Amino acid sequence: MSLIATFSLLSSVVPASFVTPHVNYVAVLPELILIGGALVLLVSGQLVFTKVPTAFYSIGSGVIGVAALVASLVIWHDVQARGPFTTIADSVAVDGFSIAFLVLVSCILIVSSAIANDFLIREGIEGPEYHVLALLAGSGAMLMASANDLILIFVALEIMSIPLYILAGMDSRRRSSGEAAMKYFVLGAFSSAVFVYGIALVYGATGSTNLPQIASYLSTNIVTSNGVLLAGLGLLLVGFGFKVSAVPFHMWTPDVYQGAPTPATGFMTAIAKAGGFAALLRVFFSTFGTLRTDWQPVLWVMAIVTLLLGAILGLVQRDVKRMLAYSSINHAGFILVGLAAATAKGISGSVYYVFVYAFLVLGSFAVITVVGGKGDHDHDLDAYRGLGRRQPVLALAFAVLLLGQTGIPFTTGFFAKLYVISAAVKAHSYALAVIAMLSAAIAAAFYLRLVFLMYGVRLLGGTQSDEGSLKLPVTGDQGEDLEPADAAPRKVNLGPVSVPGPTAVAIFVTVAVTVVFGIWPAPLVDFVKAAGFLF
Amino acid sequence: MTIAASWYLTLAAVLFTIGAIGLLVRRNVLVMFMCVELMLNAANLTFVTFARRLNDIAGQTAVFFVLVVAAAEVVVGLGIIVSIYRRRPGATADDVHGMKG
Amino acid sequence: MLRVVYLVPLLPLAGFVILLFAGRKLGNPLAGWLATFMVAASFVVTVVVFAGLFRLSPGSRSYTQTWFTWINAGHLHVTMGLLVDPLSMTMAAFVTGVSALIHLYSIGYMEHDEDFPKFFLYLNLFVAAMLLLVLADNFLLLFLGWEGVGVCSYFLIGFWFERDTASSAAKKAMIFNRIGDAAFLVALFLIYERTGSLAYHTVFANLANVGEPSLVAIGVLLFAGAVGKSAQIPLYPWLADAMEGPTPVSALIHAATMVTAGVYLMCRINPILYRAPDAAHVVAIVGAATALLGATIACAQNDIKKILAYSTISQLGYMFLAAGIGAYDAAIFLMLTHAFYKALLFLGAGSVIHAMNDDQDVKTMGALARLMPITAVTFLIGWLSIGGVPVLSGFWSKGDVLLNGYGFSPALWAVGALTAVLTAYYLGRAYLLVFRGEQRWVEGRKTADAAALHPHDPRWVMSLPLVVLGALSAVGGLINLPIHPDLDFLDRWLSPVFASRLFQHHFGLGGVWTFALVDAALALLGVGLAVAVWGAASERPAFEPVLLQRAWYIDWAYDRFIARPSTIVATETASVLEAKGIDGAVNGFAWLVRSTGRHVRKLQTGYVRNYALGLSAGIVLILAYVLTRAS
Amino acid sequence: MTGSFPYLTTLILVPAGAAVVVALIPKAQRRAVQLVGFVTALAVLGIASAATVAFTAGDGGYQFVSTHQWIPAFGISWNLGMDGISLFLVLMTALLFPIALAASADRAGDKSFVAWILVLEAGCLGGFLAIDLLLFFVFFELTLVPVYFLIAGWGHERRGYAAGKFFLYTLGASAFLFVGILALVAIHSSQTGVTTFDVRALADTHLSGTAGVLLFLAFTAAFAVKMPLFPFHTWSPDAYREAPAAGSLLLAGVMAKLGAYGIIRFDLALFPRAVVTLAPLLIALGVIGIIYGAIVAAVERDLKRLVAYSSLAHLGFIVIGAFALSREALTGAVLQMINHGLYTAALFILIAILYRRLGTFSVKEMRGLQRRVPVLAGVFTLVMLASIGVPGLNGFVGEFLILAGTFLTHRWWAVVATAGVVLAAVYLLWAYQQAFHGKPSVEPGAIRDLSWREGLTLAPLVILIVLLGIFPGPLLSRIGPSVTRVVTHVEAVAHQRPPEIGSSGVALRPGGAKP
Repeated sequence: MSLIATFSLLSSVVPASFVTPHVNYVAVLPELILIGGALVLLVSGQLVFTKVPTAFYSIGSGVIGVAALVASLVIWHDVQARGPFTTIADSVAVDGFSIAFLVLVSCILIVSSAIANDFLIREGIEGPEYHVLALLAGSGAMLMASANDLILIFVALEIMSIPLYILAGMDSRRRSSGEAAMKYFVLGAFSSAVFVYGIALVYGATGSTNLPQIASYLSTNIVTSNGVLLAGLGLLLVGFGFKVSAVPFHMWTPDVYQGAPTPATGFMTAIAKAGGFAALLRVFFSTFGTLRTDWQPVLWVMAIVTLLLGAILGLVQRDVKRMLAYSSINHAGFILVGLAAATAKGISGSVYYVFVYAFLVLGSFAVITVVGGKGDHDHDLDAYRGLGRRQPVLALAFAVLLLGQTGIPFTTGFFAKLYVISAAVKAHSYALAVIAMLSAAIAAAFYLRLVFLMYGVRLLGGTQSDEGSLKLPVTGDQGEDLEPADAAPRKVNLGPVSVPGPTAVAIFVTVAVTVVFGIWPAPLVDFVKAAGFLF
Repeated sequence: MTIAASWYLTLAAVLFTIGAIGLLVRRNVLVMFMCVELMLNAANLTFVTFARRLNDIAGQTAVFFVLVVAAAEVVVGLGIIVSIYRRRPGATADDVHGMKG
Repeated sequence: MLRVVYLVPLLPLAGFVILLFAGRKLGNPLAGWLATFMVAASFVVTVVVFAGLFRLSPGSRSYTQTWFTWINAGHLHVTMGLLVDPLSMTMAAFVTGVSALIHLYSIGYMEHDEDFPKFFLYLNLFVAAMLLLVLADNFLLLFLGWEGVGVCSYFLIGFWFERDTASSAAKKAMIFNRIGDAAFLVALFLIYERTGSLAYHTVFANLANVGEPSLVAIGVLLFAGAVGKSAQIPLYPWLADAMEGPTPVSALIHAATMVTAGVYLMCRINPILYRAPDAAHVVAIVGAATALLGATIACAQNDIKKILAYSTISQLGYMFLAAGIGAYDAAIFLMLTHAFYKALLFLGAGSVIHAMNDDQDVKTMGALARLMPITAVTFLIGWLSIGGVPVLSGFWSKGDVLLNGYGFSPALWAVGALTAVLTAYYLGRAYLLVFRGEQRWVEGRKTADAAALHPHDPRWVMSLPLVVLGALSAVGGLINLPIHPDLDFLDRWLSPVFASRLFQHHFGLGGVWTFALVDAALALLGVGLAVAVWGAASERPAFEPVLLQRAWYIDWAYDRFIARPSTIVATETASVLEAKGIDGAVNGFAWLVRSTGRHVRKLQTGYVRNYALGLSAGIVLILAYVLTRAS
Repeated sequence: MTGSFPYLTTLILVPAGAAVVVALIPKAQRRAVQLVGFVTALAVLGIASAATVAFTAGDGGYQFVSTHQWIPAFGISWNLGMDGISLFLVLMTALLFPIALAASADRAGDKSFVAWILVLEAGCLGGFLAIDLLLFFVFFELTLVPVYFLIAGWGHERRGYAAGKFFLYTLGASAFLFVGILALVAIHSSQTGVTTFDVRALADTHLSGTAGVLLFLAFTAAFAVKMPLFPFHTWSPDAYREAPAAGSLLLAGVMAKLGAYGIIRFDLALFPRAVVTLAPLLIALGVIGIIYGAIVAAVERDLKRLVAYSSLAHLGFIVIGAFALSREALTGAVLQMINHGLYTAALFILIAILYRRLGTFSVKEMRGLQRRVPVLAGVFTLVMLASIGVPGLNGFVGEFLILAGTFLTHRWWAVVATAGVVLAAVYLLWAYQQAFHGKPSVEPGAIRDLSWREGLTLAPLVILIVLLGIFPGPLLSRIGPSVTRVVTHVEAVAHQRPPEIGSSGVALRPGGAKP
């Protein structure tokens, strides 16, 4: 019986015997750890009178992340042994799928806490707030992955989003940060209102908000007037589409990515994609799978426009954060391709993609954070001129991450694309597959532009002794397709940039994941296949 | 005499649409935010109606969750709005379009 | 004795390799002597093999020496191997012989040239290639030699590459030849497709089951190749320009040997022509036409080498005429004698040019006879011989052609006869203008050094070849005297190869004698005409119409209607189709994507309401879709 | 061949490993970098030669096959094999890389340059050796990256544009290949229930006419761009022009072959019926490419671009050879890949040398060089003649086989293509005349003739150019059997009758090498 039904006991039964649903605390341990940890961090600072160094909070959140990771792995092992189960009156599903995302979210938290630490120190932002919000958002994402009830999904979605709103506005010194927060918030609220209305309609049509119950209802009886149901489903799609920034619900993405503090952007991208897609995949594939024929075309179209728009608009950006925002839209399109296939393979493909992309994007934004410099300003393409010579290792790392996003072999990106595209092909949607790959080729253009700026452009007095280089200091720039106004190099720091230790480690980790699983993807593939099973 | 559920549903739909349109046409951030609230409540009304028609309490309880979440949103939203107002008083949503393209 | 044949091409090749690596060290004149020695040695070997072949019975005079498999793919199996038979050995003998003499001559002629070793390097390579050409036992190897000589002629025409005229002439020669070669290749494909082989023996053995149309095609295509190599209509213009090369080159390559390769090819494929009379007729007619055309042009040229060049073209036409009507031995006979007297004439011209300090205009020479007696006499023999004056070699060879020509069709005979008269005439003109009359090289030339000229006969290395060739031109006819069945050695020697000839025409001795008299009359007519017109005067505009001076404006036409238009086409293709069309499409696509981006990004206004609007639009779309699905 | 020395795997791993090593060497140690790079390249050449020696002639099948699971979940495996078709491509690749390093002496110390070259070598060898479709694709794609960095990092003025154009064009085209591969595998697994990317298994897939044609087009799109085939060639003049010497050399010499090889190895093996259906189209494109490339080259004044267009023409020959579906033509095509690699590499090296002397690629700014640098001019002439296709040099044999074979099946196209022989002479002789003939523009002693180092770099190529013109036998006898396999496979599946050779009804069915 559903979570809400349990509460209904309040009203229906005489108050003598108050039955609360049984809660398997172990099953929700990761969420609890995050929430609890967040609260601890929040108060810990106030308990001591001396000023607590930022590093303390960072380490704290890192440790909490690790704890959550461990807990998740424990449950993973448990599930592998005993099979999936649900708890808290069916409202939380504990299956490979959800736990996979618990693991992912924990990893994201750990990595991003390291990156955030250096950022906060550099920008002199004190207090635990950043980390607390991040942890809470993380818990929200985890809940979205494991929620088994539309209402719970909604709550989780809010738990995830609200901290993100704030994170976007964290950097009070930059006007754009506040603007980002405002836009994100207003539109977010709008979309969640739509989402709730969608839930209501679905509830009306199926008589329940519990996913398995809805599924069984749909499988047993034919909905005579499915208008309401489909409308509800459509509105749910709107809500999810907004979170994962699928076209046409993407419009907030570039502004928020650009405005938000850079590490927050990276975190936001990874976490929102994880949570959003987790719920999206579960709801649409497992719950409404029977309505496949109804929603598949929508997702098909959505995927195509998302792919193309992301790629094409990314092409004309000068602000790197904005560029990656559009690239993330393009990637969202790829993940939708997996879902549009609506097969088990497609789902695990999407999951694999989310995993891979989370690391790619975290790493990329970590690099952007350090290149951005104090004040988080230098995000123009020109800031990357000759980085290959100024900061060889950093540039190489960035290049690897970008090539990973391009989908070059021996990076995780390649197999992510392989996975979803082969699913699409198996589902006979060849056109979608081709368009997707072509969009990847278009997107490659702007990844390459960055790579070229880092390696191809020769600054005046370039060291290389080769034909033409000294004659033409900064020629061969691929910027020719940008509006002339921007053509002239801007005032950016062309000196060396400082790469703090923790960030360096974080970047290294993401690059390592990208390359190692790129060369030897089998383990990750198996992990995800195991996660492919939904309750 | 009783009123058919469809009336409530229609009303809710209308309210929802009004809210949506309001969000689109108004420039004052606060008013826009109210419109969102309106939409949420339209959703609530729908919940209640369906709960009534299905004779299932669950829908009604769902409303509480929505209200709670809405409250939380208000808190955060106001915070954000205030921070913007602090920067420039009397700002409308349209004054904030530094980032585009 | 036959086994040593591999030395024939390998000796010059060895010379080439040595000069390639040690040429500069050997220097001048050692390099020249080495090269000459190699060719001479090759000549000796040839003679030995020749003798060996001679000792065999006529029926069994064919020996194939296979070296190794060259190409082996699918069903195609081509070997590197030499074929020793009367025809190939005859060719080899005169090629090596004449080459040796010309090598010797060049030692003197090129002595002041800074690239002396390189010259002999090329010459040796040429001889090697030429020998491969004539000795090959299959069409592909023949083609190798064929191209080899072509390349060498490219090098040697452009030997003085600092002159733009020379390098252009070289390029022109190469390209005209390539045109012929393309046809040659297609012929090879056809042969392979029809007979499954490229080796002479197999091909000729399988001819029986090849349809006549194919055979005609093969014959014509091969002839097209020959047309390029042997400068026949329409591919002859390159030969006149080829005179940019050093004179020994003109003598060796562009008179005696390479240009006759086409004739050799026609003779070699006589079994094919036998089965494809139409093709043979084409050969004969084109040959006759070229003979006449060349002769007419030669009448009005002033550059002594140009005169000889057009004369060569004309004589080659004669040979094709002979080959086309199936008188292969006549063709070969003419080829031999022509090699003698044309080489002689060129070398003579060479020493004149030397004496005249590299001036080639016959109008500014004259009265050289007493200053350069040896040259004058030998040149005179050359003239009379080519003119067909009894009893010199030309008389017999040309007579043989005309005789057969008449037997085939009087019309061809008429053309041949007219050509014969002209030949005697224009070379007479040349001789008289150069060696007789009053000397015009002081006032005739503007250059200051003219007065300082002291024309004299060259040193022995140059005059010896003149004398030898002179002698050969004089008595060369002896090898094939039609007057008595036992005296036509060449015919009988070659008969095993030419077993299959179109027709065997037998005039009685009386007929032969009548023709001999007519030929003599024609020759003397030409000579007389020359003396009458040019004996005294050096300017007779009436006899030098512009039309002929400009060679019937054919070069001009080539340039006007082929060269220039194709240049324009190429330029347009590159600048329009390639740049704007194909590459334009590629860049256009990129541009399209980008400009799409530029326009679409305008939707991203930065106003929250517009974003909300976009969101709502999405909602509306989805709901609209739902309506279509809703039942 | 299991149990024997794992030639193929080492061929790929050695350069890959060396690349990592080079990347780890400190920047300052230029000598060390140079040494490691060059020695590795030579070592690879050694291994390749050893494999060539160990290769069993007369066996048309894959040899030294080595198979290891890579991603079992997808049925993707590290599956390498070598047959007569890939054998000499591998050898040529192994030969060209040390030469490329030697030819770019001034760069051989830049560690990133050397590292990228080695990565590229691994990629190319992998491409030629992979008999697992996805593995092939992986290498096929992988090669883009090093080339991109080579052009972008060490290229000429417009390198950014050229590199980007090259990368994106190829990437876009391989999108189709990617989807095609996956589709083929999907179809195969739906028929057999086995998901594998092994070419040998996939060859048995039953494809409907349309499916076959579509997949064929998808595959061929990628290969056509890579080669390049008219009209997908316009990236190549830019890329060849802007790339550093080694880059152009390897692009034209090796990577172009990846495309042609893909056609022969995969198109013919996997889609015989589609091949038979569409052969006329492809042959037409090839022939157009021959003529078109020659025409454009005839008015091109930039030597590097000129070679690019001549490559277009030469690859046109290879394409028609591949699609003529006769043993002669296909053998010729494979042989021509090697030949083209050799003389194009030589040409690019010579052009680079001229550039080092004169600082220009434009023939307009060269004059009478033959007087000043006779040896260089001589070598240039030889290479030029080889590329014109003069018999006795390597260019001829392949070209002749291709044309003769094509004549058997597509007579008139072969005839038109033969005209290309004439045109080739036109543009190359023109360029040569411009640059080397005429009155010298530079004073004596102003520019050096070939140095010993340069001479040694060119020597192997020149020797092979001459040698393969006279003794192509050893190659043909190894290429033959594999070619026969391919052609018979096509004929069997597509119910094609082999071309009739010799109107005399004599049975003419020996394939490849004679016993």
